[in-house]
Amino acid sequence: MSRVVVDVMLKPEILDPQGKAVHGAFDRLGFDGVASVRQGKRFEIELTGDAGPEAVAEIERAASTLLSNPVIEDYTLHVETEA
Amino acid sequence: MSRVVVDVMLKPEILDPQGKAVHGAFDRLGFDGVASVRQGKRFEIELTGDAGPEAVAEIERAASTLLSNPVIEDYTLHVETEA
Amino acid sequence: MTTHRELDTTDAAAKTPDQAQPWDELGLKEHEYTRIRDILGRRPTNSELAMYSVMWSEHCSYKSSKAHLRQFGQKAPASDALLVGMGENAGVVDIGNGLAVTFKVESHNHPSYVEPYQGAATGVGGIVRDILAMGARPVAVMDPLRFGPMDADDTKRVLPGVVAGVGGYGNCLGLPNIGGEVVFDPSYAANPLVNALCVGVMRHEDIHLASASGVGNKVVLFGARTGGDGIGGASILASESFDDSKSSKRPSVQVGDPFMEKVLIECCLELFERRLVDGIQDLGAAGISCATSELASNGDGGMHVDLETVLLRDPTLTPGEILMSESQERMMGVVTPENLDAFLAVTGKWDVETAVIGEVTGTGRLVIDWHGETIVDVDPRTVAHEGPVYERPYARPAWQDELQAASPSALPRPSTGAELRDTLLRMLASPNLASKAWVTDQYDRYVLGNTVLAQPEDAGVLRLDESSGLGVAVSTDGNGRYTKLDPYTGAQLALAEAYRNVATTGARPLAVTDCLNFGSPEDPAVMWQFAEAVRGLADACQVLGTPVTGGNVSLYNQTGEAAILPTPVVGVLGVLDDVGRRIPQGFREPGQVIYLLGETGDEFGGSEWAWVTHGHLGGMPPSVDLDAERELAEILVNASRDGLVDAAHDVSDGGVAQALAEAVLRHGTGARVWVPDGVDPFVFLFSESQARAIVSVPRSEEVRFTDMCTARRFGHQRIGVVDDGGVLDVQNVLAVGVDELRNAHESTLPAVFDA
Amino acid sequence: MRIGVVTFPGSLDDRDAARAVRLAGGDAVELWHADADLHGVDAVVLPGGFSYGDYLRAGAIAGMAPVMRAVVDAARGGMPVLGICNGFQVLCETHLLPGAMIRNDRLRFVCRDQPLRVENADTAWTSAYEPGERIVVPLKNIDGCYVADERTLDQLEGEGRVAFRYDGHNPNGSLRDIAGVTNAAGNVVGLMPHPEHAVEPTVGPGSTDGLGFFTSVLETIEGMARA
Ligand SMILES: Nc1ncnc2c1ncn2[C@@H]1O[C@H](COP(=O)(O)OP(=O)(O)O)[C@@H](O)[C@H]1O
Ligand SMILES: [Mg+2]
Repeated sequence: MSRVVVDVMLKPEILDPQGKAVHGAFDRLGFDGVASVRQGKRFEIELTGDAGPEAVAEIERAASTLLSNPVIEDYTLHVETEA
Repeated sequence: MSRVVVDVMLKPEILDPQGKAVHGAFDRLGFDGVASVRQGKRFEIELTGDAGPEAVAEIERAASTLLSNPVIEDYTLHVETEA
Repeated sequence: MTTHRELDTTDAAAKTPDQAQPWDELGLKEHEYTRIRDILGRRPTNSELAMYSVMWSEHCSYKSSKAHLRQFGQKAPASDALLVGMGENAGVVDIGNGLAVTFKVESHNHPSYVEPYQGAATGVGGIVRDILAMGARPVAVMDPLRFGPMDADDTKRVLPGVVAGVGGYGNCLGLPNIGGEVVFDPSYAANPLVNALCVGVMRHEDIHLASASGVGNKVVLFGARTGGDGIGGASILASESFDDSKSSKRPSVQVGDPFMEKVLIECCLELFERRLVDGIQDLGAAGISCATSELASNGDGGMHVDLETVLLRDPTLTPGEILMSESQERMMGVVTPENLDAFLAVTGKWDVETAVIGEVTGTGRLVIDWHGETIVDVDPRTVAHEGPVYERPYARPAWQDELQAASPSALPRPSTGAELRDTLLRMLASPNLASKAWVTDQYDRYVLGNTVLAQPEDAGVLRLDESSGLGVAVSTDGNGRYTKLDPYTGAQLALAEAYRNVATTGARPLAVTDCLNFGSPEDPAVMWQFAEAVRGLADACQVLGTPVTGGNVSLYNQTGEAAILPTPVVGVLGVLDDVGRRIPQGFREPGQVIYLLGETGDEFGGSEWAWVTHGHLGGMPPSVDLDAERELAEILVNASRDGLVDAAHDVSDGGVAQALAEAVLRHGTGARVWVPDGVDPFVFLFSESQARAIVSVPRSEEVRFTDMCTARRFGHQRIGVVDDGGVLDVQNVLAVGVDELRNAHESTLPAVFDA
Repeated sequence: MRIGVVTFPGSLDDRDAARAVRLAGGDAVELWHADADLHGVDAVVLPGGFSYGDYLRAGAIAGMAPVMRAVVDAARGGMPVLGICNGFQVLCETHLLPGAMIRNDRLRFVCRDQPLRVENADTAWTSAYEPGERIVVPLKNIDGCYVADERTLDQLEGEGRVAFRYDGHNPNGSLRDIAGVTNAAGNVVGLMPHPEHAVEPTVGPGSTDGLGFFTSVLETIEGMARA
């Protein structure tokens, strides 16, 4: 078993109402010192086998079509190694 | 400016309909080899100043009260260093 | 290569008359560019060029359609209900008790194809702001939709996204969705139609208009901050720097924030109530360019704007981009200096960011400065109202005769009971006639607590006054197949159906809005369809006494040479003095008598039957009889007022069979029906003759009801009885149990979209 | 009797809740999220909607509003509080009620006329019903799947604190078909469906099954005043 993590964030130029709302909540709680907040998605994908090159390529393909919407989102992918 | 990232995931014992749906979509696309998928949230928090211990402690407090709901979610936090 | 340019000011423009400008990339024709130079007496600055190019685009200037749309005004029937007519953000109709209603339908077709969720969401957001800008509280939305074939892969991408977007935005805004359409046809593949309608209500004295008057009054921009949204193509044109890497970062997709819009609505309503705003305009296409030029040209003076005071989400935006940005959830207001503090207190209460960006002047010019240097100095009328008007050539296409000659009369028809039964079930399950609950269950139809009828009823009905029960009914319809066969008739049929749907609930039809979705106006055949449809609609509105109060045109819906079916979507609004008297569509009471109102002919051109069973489209659409529509409406309205009928359902696509099945399914009752003597069962069940409805009449009212029909010489046939047997039984022809009907009707969309 | 209805930015069904209060015979009092004062009300309704757009988590940001500090204190002191839909989510976020709501199992918004079974007719908001009574009220949400850990669920069942269950079709995947719960004292009740939309015969689904919530609380308050 191994784990691939895909992080999906809105492209920087796209409005992120959620991040904006969270930023507002920080302010209301009196946490200052925050310049901006962006909220995205995190997918933790457990593979039945090893995260070999083919498996990663498959996940990569899914990340760019299924997990993210390339019109408004970017993704990054990494293989998680046991701590 | 520095960045703190907070990842929030549903606790393992809580069902995750979104992760389940993604898993199902993997299957339909013919990506086998996926054992499970969990979907969570990723917050990218830009600080106006340094990610010093106090700032991080503040974010940590927010992560455990605001950004996650301890009834159903766990979080992890890390300071991102420039690549 | 990066070439940063100096800020292009009016001074610079005067000094460099020969500087090349990318007018063609901006979509302008050479003669249009020349005209801009003539108007200004110099070359435009880059900002001015961007502004003219967007405001003179088809989308904003209606340059291809204007010449035809004038008929809506010229032929408008006299109506004392119309308080504000065409030309404003939306028309306003008097419904009595000091209340007025405003409603309008608009398209967001192309953006919804590119990004279905956000495209549809921002489509809803945009039309809601139009209604809000009239001074009204938005109270409901509707969404007429068209998609490619139901099971096409691309439809499986587009439809769920569009539906989630309409719902995601409208639900979060707290506006009930009270109706719409879902139609599938191959011509809409790659060209889905996402139209959105909003209804608003206000007191007469609250009507606001988009004009900036009163020298010294402040111009304020409030709501969301301005970002790079929707600049897209225009960014090349609008940008001061032709830096590829940068302009590629300007998203052509706009992202909506319904929460911001909800807050903006409540904030605006409080501003209206406290009389703190004089003129108001929403920001839609062409953003600040459009809002400033329209407000200024509708006012009595000019306007000066300091563009650097606009609050930005992205500090790297250039002045040209700020002018063009289509960031959502923004409004522009004109406020007297005395009211400014109170105005800011209200926006502050709602956490709505506000900037004073300029003021009304007496110069008659729209002047926009950037850090003290003038980048725009124009007569606002030349931007907003005096764009080009084209008399585009149009011609009846050569293939039209052939299409009309391909009559469906030669198609094999079902004749035995088993064949007819099979046909009924097959049609009930076909994509266009199947239940749309998969879609509508994703929409909140109850919020605001005034929804009297919503899907799957013939029209959405809203209560607007709790004490008197005064309310309105709205329906949208449009049949692209009919319109393709005969555009003049097709547009009239769209109106007739919406009008009939409204009357079926017991409401008196009052006014019309329309969204005209067509292919490229540069194709003379398409332009002919458009011209014919407008002529048909204007003529029919005259006969029915329902003026067009506003609407929208969407052209260039085509892929290569292939245009969509010409699709005029017509919305009709009617009034009910007491919503307690509304007539729902479902049979409820066993023992009531079923009447078919109107005349049934052998009419199958463009019918659902020909399409579903033979994939056939040809012949002539059903004939229109507007006098009969009017008579039928009066009968239904009187029947509602006098409590003569308990249920009514209009007969349209799929004919009497479909109408009966839907009326039985609503409450799972049953009906025993007989085919009138001398009528062919197939024609009785499936013909799409117009000006018809089925009603269920309590026995105690039967005589009064038939007397009324007789007195009006309107065809009425007793065709059956409601029962609770759980079967739709067309005697000696076919019988189907409610469960089987329901299964056929309700499984189709889930089978495709839940797979 | 004065029933407060809180408006948060993004509340949608606040006017509807106030109408239901009036139809039941109470006085509806508007409460503003930024005002920590409850203005002497006898009970509070947290209405449905998408407070703060439901961004972050449904009800999370509203849970931090100044008015909620006052509501939490008053609820602990026994004041009747009803959370409808988004209001239920706020009650869970502020831990007045156990559990949490996540995305519906089908991941879509769902609007339907929903049959419910009243499991506990002894709360401040349900005394007008019979135990086991079946009522139909609208349901409309996207984050309506009720979850809690097994121990909490067992405890809720054991203590009779499941106030409502979905009858027949479970529309959102809620564990054990739970549609609403109550606190141990029975003064704080939350549910996903919308009783305030089923109070008049001509609007909404046409049932008046939801009116009992509001008549119940008026009776409860009267009883508290007599006591
Ligand atoms: N996209 C939609 N949004 C909301 N309501 C819809 C939508 N599509 C269809 N409906 C509703 O479903 C019902 C049936 O639609 P339809 O068969 O097209 O009605 P009709 O034939 O009477 O125009 C109507 O109440 C209609 O308003
Ligand atoms: Mg109809």
